[in-house]
Amino acid sequence: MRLELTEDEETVREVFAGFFAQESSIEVVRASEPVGFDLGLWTKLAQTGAPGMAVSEAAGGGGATLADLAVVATEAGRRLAPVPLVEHAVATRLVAAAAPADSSLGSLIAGDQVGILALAPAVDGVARLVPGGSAANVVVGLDGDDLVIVAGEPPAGPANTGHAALADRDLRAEGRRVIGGASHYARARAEWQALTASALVGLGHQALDIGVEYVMQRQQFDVPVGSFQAVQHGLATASVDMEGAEYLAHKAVWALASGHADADNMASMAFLFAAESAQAAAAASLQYHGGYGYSDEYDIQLYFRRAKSMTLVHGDPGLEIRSLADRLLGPVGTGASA
Amino acid sequence: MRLELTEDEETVREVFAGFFAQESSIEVVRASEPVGFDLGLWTKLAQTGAPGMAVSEAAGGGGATLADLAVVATEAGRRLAPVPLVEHAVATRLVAAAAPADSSLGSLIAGDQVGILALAPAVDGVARLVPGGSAANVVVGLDGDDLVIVAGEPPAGPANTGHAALADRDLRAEGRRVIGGASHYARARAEWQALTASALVGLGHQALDIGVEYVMQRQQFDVPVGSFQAVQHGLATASVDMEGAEYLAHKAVWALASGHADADNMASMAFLFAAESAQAAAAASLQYHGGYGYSDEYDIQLYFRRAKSMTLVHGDPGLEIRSLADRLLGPVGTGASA
Amino acid sequence: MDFSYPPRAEDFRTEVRQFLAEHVTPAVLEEQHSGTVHSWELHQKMAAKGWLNGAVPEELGGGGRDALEMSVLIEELQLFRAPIDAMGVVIALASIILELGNDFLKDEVVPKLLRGESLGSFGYSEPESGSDVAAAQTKAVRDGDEWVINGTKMWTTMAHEADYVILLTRTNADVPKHKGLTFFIVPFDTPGIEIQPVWTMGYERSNATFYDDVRLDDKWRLGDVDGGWAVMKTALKFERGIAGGQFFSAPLIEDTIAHARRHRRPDGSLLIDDPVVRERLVRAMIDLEVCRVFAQRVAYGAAVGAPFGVEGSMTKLFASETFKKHSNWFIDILGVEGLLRHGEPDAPMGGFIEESFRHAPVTTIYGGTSEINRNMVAEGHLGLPRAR
Amino acid sequence: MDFSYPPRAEDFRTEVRQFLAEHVTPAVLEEQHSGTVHSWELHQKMAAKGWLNGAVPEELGGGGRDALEMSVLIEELQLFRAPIDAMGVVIALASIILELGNDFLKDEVVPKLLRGESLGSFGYSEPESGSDVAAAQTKAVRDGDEWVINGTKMWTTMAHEADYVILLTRTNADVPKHKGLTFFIVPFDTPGIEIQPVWTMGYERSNATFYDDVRLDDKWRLGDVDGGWAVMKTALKFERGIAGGQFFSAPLIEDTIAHARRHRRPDGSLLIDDPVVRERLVRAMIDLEVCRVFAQRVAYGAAVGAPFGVEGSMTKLFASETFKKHSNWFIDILGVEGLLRHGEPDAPMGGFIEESFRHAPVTTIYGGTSEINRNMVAEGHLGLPRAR
Repeated sequence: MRLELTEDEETVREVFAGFFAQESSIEVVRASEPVGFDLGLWTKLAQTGAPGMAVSEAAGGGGATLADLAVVATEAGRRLAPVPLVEHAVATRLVAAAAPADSSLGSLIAGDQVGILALAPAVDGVARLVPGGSAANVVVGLDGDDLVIVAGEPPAGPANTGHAALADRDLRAEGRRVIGGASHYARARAEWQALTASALVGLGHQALDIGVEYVMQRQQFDVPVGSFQAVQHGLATASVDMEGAEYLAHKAVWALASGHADADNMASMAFLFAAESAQAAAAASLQYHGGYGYSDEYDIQLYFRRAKSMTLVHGDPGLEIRSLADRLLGPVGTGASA
Repeated sequence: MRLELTEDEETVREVFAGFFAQESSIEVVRASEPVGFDLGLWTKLAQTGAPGMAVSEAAGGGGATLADLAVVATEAGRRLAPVPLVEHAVATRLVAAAAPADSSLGSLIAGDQVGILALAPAVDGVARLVPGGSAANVVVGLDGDDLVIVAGEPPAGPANTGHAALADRDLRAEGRRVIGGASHYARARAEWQALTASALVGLGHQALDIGVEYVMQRQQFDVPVGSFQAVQHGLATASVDMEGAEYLAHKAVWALASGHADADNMASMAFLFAAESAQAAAAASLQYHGGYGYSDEYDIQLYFRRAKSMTLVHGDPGLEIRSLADRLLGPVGTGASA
Repeated sequence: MDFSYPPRAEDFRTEVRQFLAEHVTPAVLEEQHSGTVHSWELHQKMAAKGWLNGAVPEELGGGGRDALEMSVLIEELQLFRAPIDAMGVVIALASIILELGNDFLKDEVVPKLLRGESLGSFGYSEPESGSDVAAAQTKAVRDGDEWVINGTKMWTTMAHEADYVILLTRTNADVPKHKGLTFFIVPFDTPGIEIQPVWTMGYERSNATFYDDVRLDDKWRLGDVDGGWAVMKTALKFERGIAGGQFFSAPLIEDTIAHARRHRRPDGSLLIDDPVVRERLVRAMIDLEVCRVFAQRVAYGAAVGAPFGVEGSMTKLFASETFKKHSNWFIDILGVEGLLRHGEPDAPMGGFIEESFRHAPVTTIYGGTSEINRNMVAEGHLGLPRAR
Repeated sequence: MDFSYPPRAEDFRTEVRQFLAEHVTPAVLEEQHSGTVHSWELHQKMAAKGWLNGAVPEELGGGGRDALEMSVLIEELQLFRAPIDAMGVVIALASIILELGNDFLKDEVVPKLLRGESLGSFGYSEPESGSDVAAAQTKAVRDGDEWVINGTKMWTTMAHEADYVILLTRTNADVPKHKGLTFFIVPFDTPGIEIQPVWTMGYERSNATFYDDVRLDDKWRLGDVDGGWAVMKTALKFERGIAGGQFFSAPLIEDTIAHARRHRRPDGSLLIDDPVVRERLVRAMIDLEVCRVFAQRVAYGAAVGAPFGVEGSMTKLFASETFKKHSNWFIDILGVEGLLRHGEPDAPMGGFIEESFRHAPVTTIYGGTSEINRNMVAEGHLGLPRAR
């Protein structure tokens, strides 16, 4: 048991905390709107090795662990980095595992191409509103029983709540290769959930930090807003949830990395809990900003919007709860026999 | 439009506020445990005319309105009166409407017998855990398509959360009469919901009054507990909900009395909202009592327990929400055509 | 109790509905997406109907629509998704001036407002004072018959379309803060005023307004010198009758149901048949019913001249908090398509639910935050001591 | 991070499970319904296994079970629904004495506690001081080598079965309240002590204890005169390792699922197939998973000797608040039968869910209310100023 970062992870954290603070400043984040993708940031990130860091060295990757990657995802989430890092890393690991000989792998590992994972199976060959879809050249997704990979120029995506780089992607485009089946896909999806939970943990913590800083500096009735107990309790409640979300995300990553039998459920739980907690943290922090929280000028609204879009790219959370219920309780209609 | 009590209603309110404060003191309430029924209190209540007050004068009743009755129910709820007043009044109105010639009507109106309504249809002729079941001589309920009335000695009931006078009742006992059908029953059930909402309004308001009094008197950290903003906001939130519950209950009573097309839904809504709000009010008030709230010696725990039992005698609120959804949205499977 | 509306109000409701069905056109609705939540066309048509004038109490020279009728108007406007904020400010401003203003202000300002020619703007908040409104620092200094005003106001929404702002200023810094305030009605065309847009998460435009040696004749003063706090109380009283927002959830629920009846889940089932979705819809419909009785109670209180209490705080608190909750529930139900904004062809219900999600957070902030309203309920309704 | 337990802890878990499966008999469970949440039989068997002694840190002379093993023990006890409170007090009390006590207390009291012969009781709260524990007024006045104690303590749970109480007294009224406190270990058989039962909504018995000219030799003093606040901090540190309650929701969820698999709704459908019920079960299972990582983190922090922070407050706050929420959800799902109490033949799952509903409210109060814990998180974790 070890419930703290290893020295190596701590080093990764420091490096990428610095990287994203510098390169994904709030000005960069704002400048990326409404597209939700900053190619310059991506290029710099590729230079750090992050896109392929969690692919084995044997396959040409950085040989880092999933936990290292989660640490990077958290720092990216903290700075709302307008790059589909989690999607890319998960897709790249998937290709490395399912089709190590695929021609795309090298450029994905290097970050020369942006790859993403379609989170829902395609309908009539089209994957709908894929996160990173308006940024990626390579898409991995499920079309029927086939796990396929396709390449192509990213289309422009629709305007949306959190300026996410969403777009529909055609999984039957020319050059498509079948690289595996549903089991690889399920694993990649679970990794996406756990890593997105990590990113939401970064987002939620930062939203609270922003809120705490604001309420300490803002004076009303001749005292800091942060000295009002109602404000304190609202922030405290949110921060306890974020703390739980953080450790649950770590546990999901550990479960996936160590082959825990329950890892997929853990990833689902971590995602659902982090999503709700980060949204609530951002909403509380926004509320305690008063009117300024609602103004474009202040940053907290960016966190509020992205918390929602990072959640909804996965679909209605109610459907994930339903799916989790089937796994934890058995499908409907099997109750009496279970 | 008139959103205040009439002078007559105000008089009724004052009279019964006084009556229950006097006759259903907290000592009386406690002494009625665990049976949940005080025959002495019932006898005194019968002398006021309350049991038959809302039956027309033509039928031998007091000729009061449903709104008058609701006012009385609120005052009874405020003092946790251990008598099945709402159940009796609803059952008596039902008999008067469906079978004015029934031999039981006179004694029900006079309160010489205690009558109740089984809230769920009987299964194999038995109505399960009927509120007032361990107190009543007369039970009205639905057995198949038949609305039936039976008389009999009340059995002892099971020990339960809120010391409610619950018991199973046999609707096929000797002497049973069929007095109507499902439509009479539905109306009576809606009246029960609206009047129980009124009773829960009294309960919730009093729970808050008890809480406010406690936190003003109780000092911690050299100030009244009630001067802490977190406590203030918890009580304020609960009191806003109670205020809404109060007017929604009034509206449901008005809708039933005035034959509003939506009256049944209104009664269901009023019941659900009052139940949740009263439970939350009692829970908040208990919490701000600290350890004393949990001790038998203080009264707030009585309110906490009874708020739950007044709700659950109607069954899982989730089922009522489901039924309301069918009425408001159309049954499942009819969505596309509606 | 009797929750029915008097025949006059019901007749008025019918009239309003007919009018709105005709005049709240797709173009009027589309116009809101500019960020300026106002339609001059609709506003002037309503003025022509006498409805702005109607909102002003008869004894103040208004058209004598009572509070119930006005609540009907506000309710129907919200159900039709028409803009209401600018109209609300006009009515409040006219009423305040008619009750407390001098003859000059009554003659000069009120007719323009009520004829639908001019809009107003609230100048209470400042960069450093929001909830603590009495801490206003915008200075007004007397200079003969004139006042010289310097300072900055925040959240002067509609200023860029309006002719007047009702300005809270500090005229005495040597007394407790509530006792050194004075109000002015300031025409925006007075030299020295600058208006800068403040854009918001809801894509609505508000403004910051800057006052740099703005010189104003004393006739523009509203109420006594240093008597601003009394004016503020009157202002709050008039907001009671016309405050909107109680029915924000109504069109949201309506749209969600309409979408759920048509939209199928990946497994082919209709959204409306999902029991979890149904539960949330029912809970929202109950909350809306509570908003309805709260709003009706406020209107009734105003109609019978009941003393001004905390009903307005309760109504606003409940309606805005539940609206925020509902908007969060319902955008989730839409899944990833819920993120799509107005203008995107696949946006469910034209993006209205998504817009509600972005708009809802401000409703628990503006016009008194939920925290301030809970303070008011704790003090004014429960009799608890002032927390600070 | 690595969430796996070391082999020693896993082996211990296996041993504990085997033991509990054998010894947490129906009779032991039934015994709790007396209101005294304790089983002497089970307690002494655990003492015989060396587990009480094991909980005491090795450097203090204990059996050297580490914090992870103790957390495993506490977790398993809760999953088996065994009583844990009295055991927790014994371990905390022994540890405090071993760290701060004199030789007399170490020799006289600790062995009896750890052999399972004696129980202890916390004497912190008073009628007028609960959350504000430093406001204790029970007076201890020096008289030669003795102290004379007068006052009243509340919530001295287990006092009627215990031999000792750790008593917080005021020895100096002329200094700030935190600086005039002194602790004593008081044997309950000292003349002048009266114990009165305090019954609760959960049907658990607590006690009020009254101290009337209780004379005590100075050797019973724990820590310095007027140094009570430092002792209190040590006491809190030892509660960190053994505090229970993190898994209250586990048996509740287990029972609800078991009931839902068997129980049919009036329409014939199984409760477990109701999507709304399923959603709540899943949400509760997620919350429980969060409780698990919180608890594990507290145990890990204790095991590696991390500085004592607010993790304990967070864990307790989250676990108790979610337990209260879950118990309210799940009693509702049972419908009217959910009201039936233990002992009634038709009570679902022997009435356990109903009991949880009545018990849950105290868990957000005792051992630091949710309000106090939110204060601690706001100050200690977020760095916000003291609200008062």
